[in-house]
Amino acid sequence: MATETRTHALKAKEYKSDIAPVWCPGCGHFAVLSALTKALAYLELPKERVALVSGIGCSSRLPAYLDTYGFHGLHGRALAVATGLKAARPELTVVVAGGDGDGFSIGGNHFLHACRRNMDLTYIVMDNEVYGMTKGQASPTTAPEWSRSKLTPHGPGVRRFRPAAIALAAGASFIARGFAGDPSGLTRLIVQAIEHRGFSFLQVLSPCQTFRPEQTEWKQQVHPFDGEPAANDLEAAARIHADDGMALGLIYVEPLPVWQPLAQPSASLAEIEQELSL
Amino acid sequence: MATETRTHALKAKEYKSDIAPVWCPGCGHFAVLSALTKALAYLELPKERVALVSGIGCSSRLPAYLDTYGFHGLHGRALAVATGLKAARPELTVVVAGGDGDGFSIGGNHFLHACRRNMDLTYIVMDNEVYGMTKGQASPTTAPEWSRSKLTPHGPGVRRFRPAAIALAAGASFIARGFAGDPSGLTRLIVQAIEHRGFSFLQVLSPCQTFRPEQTEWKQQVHPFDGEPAANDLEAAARIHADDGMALGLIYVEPLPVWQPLAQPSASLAEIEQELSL
Amino acid sequence: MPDDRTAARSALVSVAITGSGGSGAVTAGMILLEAVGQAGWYGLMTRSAGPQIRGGESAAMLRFGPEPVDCLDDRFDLLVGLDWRNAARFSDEIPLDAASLILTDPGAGAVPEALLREGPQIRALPWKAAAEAVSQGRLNMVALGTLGASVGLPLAALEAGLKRTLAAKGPETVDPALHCLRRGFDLGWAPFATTSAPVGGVPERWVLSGNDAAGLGALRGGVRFVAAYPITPATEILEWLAPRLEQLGGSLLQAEDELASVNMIIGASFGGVPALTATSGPGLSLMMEGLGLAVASETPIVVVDVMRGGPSTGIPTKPEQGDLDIAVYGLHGDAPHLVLAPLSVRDCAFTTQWAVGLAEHLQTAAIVLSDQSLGQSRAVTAPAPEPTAHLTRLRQTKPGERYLRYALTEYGVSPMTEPGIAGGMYTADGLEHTERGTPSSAAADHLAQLEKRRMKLDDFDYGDAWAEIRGDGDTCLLTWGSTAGAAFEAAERARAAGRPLRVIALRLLAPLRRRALARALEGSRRVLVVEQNQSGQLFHLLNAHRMLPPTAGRFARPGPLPLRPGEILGRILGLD
Amino acid sequence: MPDDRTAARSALVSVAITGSGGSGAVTAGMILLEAVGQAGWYGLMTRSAGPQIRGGESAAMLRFGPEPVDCLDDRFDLLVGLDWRNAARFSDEIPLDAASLILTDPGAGAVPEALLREGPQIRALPWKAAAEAVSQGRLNMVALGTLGASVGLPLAALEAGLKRTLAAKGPETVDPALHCLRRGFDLGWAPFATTSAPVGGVPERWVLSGNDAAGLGALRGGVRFVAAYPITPATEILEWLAPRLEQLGGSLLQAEDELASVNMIIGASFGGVPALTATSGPGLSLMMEGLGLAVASETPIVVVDVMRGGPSTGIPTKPEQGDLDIAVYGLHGDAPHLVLAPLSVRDCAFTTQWAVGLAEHLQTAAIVLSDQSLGQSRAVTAPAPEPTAHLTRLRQTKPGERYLRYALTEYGVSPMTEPGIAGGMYTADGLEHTERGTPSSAAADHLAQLEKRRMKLDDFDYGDAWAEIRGDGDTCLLTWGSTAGAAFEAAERARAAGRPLRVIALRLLAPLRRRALARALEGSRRVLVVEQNQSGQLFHLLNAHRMLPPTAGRFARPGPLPLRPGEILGRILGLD
Ligand SMILES: Cc1ncc(C[n+]2csc(CCOP(=O)(O)OP(=O)(O)O)c2C)c(N)n1
Ligand SMILES: Cc1ncc(C[n+]2csc(CCOP(=O)(O)OP(=O)(O)O)c2C)c(N)n1
Ligand code: SF4
Ligand code: SF4
Ligand SMILES: [Mg+2]
Ligand SMILES: [Mg+2]
Repeated sequence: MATETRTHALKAKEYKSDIAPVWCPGCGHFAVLSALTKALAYLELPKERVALVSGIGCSSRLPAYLDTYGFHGLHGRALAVATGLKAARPELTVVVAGGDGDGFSIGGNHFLHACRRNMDLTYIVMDNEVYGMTKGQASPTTAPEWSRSKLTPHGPGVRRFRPAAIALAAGASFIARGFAGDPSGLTRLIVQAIEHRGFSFLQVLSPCQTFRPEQTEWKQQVHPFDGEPAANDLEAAARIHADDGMALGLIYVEPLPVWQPLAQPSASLAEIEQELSL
Repeated sequence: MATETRTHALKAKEYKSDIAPVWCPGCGHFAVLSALTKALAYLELPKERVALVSGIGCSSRLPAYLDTYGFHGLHGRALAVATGLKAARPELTVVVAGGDGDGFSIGGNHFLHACRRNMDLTYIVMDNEVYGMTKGQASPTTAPEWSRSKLTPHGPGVRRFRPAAIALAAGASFIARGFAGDPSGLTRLIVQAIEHRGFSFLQVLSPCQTFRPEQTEWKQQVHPFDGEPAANDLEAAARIHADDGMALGLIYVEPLPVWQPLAQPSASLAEIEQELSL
Repeated sequence: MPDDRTAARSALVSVAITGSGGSGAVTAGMILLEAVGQAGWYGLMTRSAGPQIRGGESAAMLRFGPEPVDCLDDRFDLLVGLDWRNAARFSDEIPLDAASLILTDPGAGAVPEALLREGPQIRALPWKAAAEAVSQGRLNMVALGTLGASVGLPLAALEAGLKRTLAAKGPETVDPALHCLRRGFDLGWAPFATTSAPVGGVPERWVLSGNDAAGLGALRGGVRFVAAYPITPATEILEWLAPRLEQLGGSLLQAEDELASVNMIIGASFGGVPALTATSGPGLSLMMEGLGLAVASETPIVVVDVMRGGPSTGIPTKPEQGDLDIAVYGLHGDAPHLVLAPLSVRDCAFTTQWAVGLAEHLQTAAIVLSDQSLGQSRAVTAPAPEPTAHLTRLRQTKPGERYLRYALTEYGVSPMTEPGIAGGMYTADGLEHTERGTPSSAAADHLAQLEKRRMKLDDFDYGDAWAEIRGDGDTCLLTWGSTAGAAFEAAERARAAGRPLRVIALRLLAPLRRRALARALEGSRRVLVVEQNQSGQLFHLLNAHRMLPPTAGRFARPGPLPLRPGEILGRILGLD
Repeated sequence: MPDDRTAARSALVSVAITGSGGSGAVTAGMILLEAVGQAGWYGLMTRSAGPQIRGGESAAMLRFGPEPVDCLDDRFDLLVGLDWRNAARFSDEIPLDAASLILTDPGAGAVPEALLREGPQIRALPWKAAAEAVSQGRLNMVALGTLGASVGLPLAALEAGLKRTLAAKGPETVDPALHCLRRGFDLGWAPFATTSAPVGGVPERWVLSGNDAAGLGALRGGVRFVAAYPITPATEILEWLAPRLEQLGGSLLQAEDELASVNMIIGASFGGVPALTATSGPGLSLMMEGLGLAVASETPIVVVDVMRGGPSTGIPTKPEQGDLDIAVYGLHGDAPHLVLAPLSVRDCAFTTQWAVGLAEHLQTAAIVLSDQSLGQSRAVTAPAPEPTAHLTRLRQTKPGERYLRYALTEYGVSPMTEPGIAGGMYTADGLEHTERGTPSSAAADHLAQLEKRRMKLDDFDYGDAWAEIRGDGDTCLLTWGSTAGAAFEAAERARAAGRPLRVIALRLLAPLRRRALARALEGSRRVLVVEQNQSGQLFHLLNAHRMLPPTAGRFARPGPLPLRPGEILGRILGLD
């Protein structure tokens, strides 16, 4: 009988389920899974009060690998599921996870509106600049000249989607970038993101071994952000403008109004029915 | 027989169809229609080479009121229809028109990606900070405290969508703001937007007499943008940051790479079939 | 809901009020309907308008009297013309005949030809003058007074209706309106006052639209979270619910689009809170992927589709029963789910509540097919009844050692945990999965889960509410949703004319109840399937499952005009 | 496409190759298939893999010989195990019996129990040693050599197949592979070499997947614009088309989502350019609103749905015919359109081309229901035929004084202008409209336009291609899409066993051809509807239109396993 999971603080690996990931050997997503369990352990969150919501993609497979509640929904719609869940159950810790295709291509509209709404959700995008699960097409964050997908044989030819810039313009109140190759930095950012009250957006550079093997070079290219996190959007804009896309750390955090339903129990159903009566 | 429309330069009103708008008396959208016909006349565009594409909403009714080609499609999908049309027929002048609900709520994802793709389209959003056609709900540009919709009796409670900031972050290469109450300024902006090569985004403050009667005050609140249009995105960001939402004029224009299909006729169908053969 | 109506509908009166934008035709209609309720009668009001958002012509069409009213009549007794600008556009909707009477002020100009074709009488009344005699007086209120008197409504009922309707506008509006009303009343006489006041005091009456009623059904069913995107003609469900959900500790979230709204309610329901959204055809189309997810992940949700004219954007302000196909068949893969349709304005409450209960209990998606003619009509009715069975979610609050979210149980329903319950952790999935929820492409898992999802719906005992059945005889009308009102009345008329007739109005459209329907059809020699669409969607659905006798015929006619009892009666009489 | 096949399928061989990630099982299968083509034979190859994106086990399953092959057999003659890690998961997909032979290297470890149940023979071969003897040698190539010899393929054909398949990898790869191939060939003998080389030289053979073929059909039909969003198992259509569209002066645009892609092709088609998209179930669900717009605005578009296991995300890599319902009925309102299904890998070309022609000619939306088992299988076939009628858009290039875009013509199709044509300006609309295209909610306009859109599809003469009909007799199999191959073969076997059998495989699923089907069914006493889904979607569809005799039965079985001829034969034999 497992009706109480928490008589002692849990170890990180106790947040893992016993299901073996389908990920390719060397995939960056393993590190995200592991950092997430460490963050949950650090925060001493009871497993049953955490819900991981995702879309579809290699990255979106994550929820089943955790021994928390999870929802592996539709491609692009994770933020919507999470929004409904959080609105209905504000006391839960709701973490949303997915890929760059899931979040920035098909899910772009929900990303915009989730940033604006600024509900207390944590959104982790495992960005590998590619659609892994469908075998290697360009995503919005792919460089315009990357020509290894047969769908876009000359490269997508479109400027890259800038997740941090969009999140800022849309109204996110916490913006950070982590790297799968920096597990302790990543764990720290996830902790901060969960602790932040409001919509926390965390982009994680998470290499795709199979379709973007050149991303092993990211190890050499990442570097910490200069200076302190911005505390207002003007500063944040400047930081993001100077950003080469490889800087790691907390970019911006600001306490902004958080949307939450205004439940004001003030009537019974019978009273409501009475209004209909003449 | 009307196989040639252009033996002489057309007058603005010749671009109008004979269909009477369904708009309420005093609706701002009338001014947009009229400015658009003036811009087309000024540019001496043959009617048959112009296509107006829209979604659904009061504003989106516009195409039928012009005597050009038009497509009155689905709520939120105007940019997608226009993108396909322009990709297939690059020589046409394709103008997209719609409302703030159509473009920024349900159509938000296409807005993001159309900005990024930077195709040579002109996008006019008639922003009245409300859903007119469905009788007065909050749109993304509605102030958080506007509480006159029964759907959001305490106001939407969410920070306003900032169209110019999003367009900039997403990669639009032309951003401007006009006002229905300033017809000649608006005409000039439409001309510039159509002339610009790339994705031109033009937000038009277009009051809704019926559901936002207080917008008649906009006349007193608008004012020109200070200084020259920004020519790069850093400057543009600064202008937009300083913006009170009521400044009119061209905000930003920069020549950026325009996405267009790479048609390179180089084989016949028979040759392609030959590849399948052993 | 036993059938205790008499066959005589002659005590009902049909009136219409038309006028151009701002003339107040609809306001007059609303007050009249309230007055009908005050008098203890029943009534129904639908409205129609031109394409303009504001300032266009509009019409209020009412039918009322001492018996329940679930459809408009074939003709109108009275037409009140406040003015005649563009009123011709309503000529299809307001059929008049030689027994009809048009009331108007001569100053309003000539009555349009289109309305005069069948030779109605015209009676001129000095409304304009009467209104001008009152400071801030309005012609529509004078006309309303005359109209009220003509149909035999007590002045007190009219006054009470006026006060209730205009209360929010304050005495500056109410007082002159009352003056006008009385002046108009005094101009009246009572040619149609065949109706009589209820005996033994005024019984409890509700005034509500089908959209209000659907909202009530949602609340009664336990819905405490709604996410939605506005769309005509469903928006009023949301407007009605927003403040009331809050009063009950729930909430409504205006979503960025319908993809978001359907997925939001899935999230809320996963969180243990019964959840619903409302939309119309275009929005429903966008929700199909989400509905499939609810089915596969066994997350209860309800979508109320207030149908309008289709296809595509279609005719947003007019009714049509064109979404049965998409509701039943519009999910990819084999995705069994529930489809229900309310049979009247009042029944929107019952059916929506039942849908919530069934979706919760069977852990699946339910689609409720209301339509514009129910949703945007207002009715004066007796209080709405509730389903007898109290259906709720089968919850697992004390999961054992190894909780199996998708366990293969005897009836196919697996007890469900929710976040917060220790030991009940699982990942809901739209991928095919094992009993535990782990993705699987194994044939055995797929077959087992497909069968579970089919069985739990097919084998459930839905009781009697699957249909409303009235009458007997070897001729049978089979219908669904809003068309039921007109079908019932056609049958009453046929019976009154000595021709026994049975009506089966389906409330549950998926899964269809094979045995119950066969029983209900027993002994019927002629079956006619009646519905308001082009292709005969119910007719084909029933044939698909071989539930109709081979000789069954169909009477399918698209919108935008409502199906009227006389039209259906004509088909019945033509059956031999 | 006349039926010139012999009933004897005994000359066909079935082989499977399995191995864990990186072992090269699929590469060996691809080469084998090419070699089959080089030898002038026909062949089919399907593949299967575990859930991993990379590094998981995989299997190539082939069947080939001197006759056309449109389905896998019930059993396999040969199984080549490159290694056995996780190979047990394929035991359902690779049925073996006592007559089957497993070839393996003893070093690969023990053959999994699950594969040995029916007692196949095992033959040990020293592949590992042979591979190690070649510098850069690979075991899969050695095994391929042995396999090729065992089935009687000439070494030259194998070598040519290898060179064609590996050419892009350069001589560093090709040379050692050739060495290994020859060594393996020398280890072989010919237990299954019953097949013989074609007489009179090698005929023209194509090697292509169903997805390639669909791409070809699109190009042949005139498609010059494609917008799409990747999804398994449809992506290869797009990958095949992207470079080739460009070569023909057209283009492919990777859209941000499926809502965009369907609306983009609507835009392109409005611009006069035939346009198409490809997707699978979840994407199709998202396109339903766009499909309705194409229908209502009469803008030709084609959507190829490569079906996978459903519902919801389902089983993305496996076949199922579960999307017939959504394809036929999934649009809101009454929205008549076209639904077609290819009957074989090769037929993907014909059917897609026909769909494009019909959509263009009838100005509507066409959905083509391919599936994973067609799309991702590769076949060696004769060149694909084309539809006889050349169907194109009825264009109006010289519009008169007052052009009516939606004119009510005799056949319902109205000549269409396009931007650039002076005097032909109009606004396409998804709102109900007049002949001119102006929005209208008038009953007369709605009825006229609904009827026009119905009539132009229902009354069109579709010729003979609506179905493939083979055989005769009073028992009839009715099937559709990819299941046709197995049904045809089941019928051949039944006939060979002295039991005449008719097969009707439907290519056109909407609108159904009532009269032609009735003719084709004439004289059949027993009808069995065969399809690969849970609920019997075709069975219900045909019943819906009363096109089946009341005694017709169904054999509906979901995926993920393919329907096999023997399974169908069993049902036929059980019919009496
Ligand atoms: C509606 C819909 N469209 C397309 C797909 C196919 N699909 C599955 S995952 C995916 C992209 C995944 O890319 P990303 O989100 O970047 O995740 P990654 O696999 O790279 O981690 C796509 C296009 C789908 N499942 N559903
Ligand atoms: C899929 C879908 N959802 C909802 C609607 C209903 N709808 C029609 S117009 C509209 C909003 C219009 O607002 P906006 O775009 O700002 O235009 P305005 O009327 O204010 O000019 C909505 C929600 C629809 N037609 N289709
Ligand atoms: S394909 Fe790429 S993203 Fe997907 S599991 Fe493999 S390495 Fe990771
Ligand atoms: S409702 Fe508002 S936006 Fe619509 S036509 Fe009227 S004034 Fe214009
Ligand atoms: Mg990715
Ligand atoms: Mg608006």
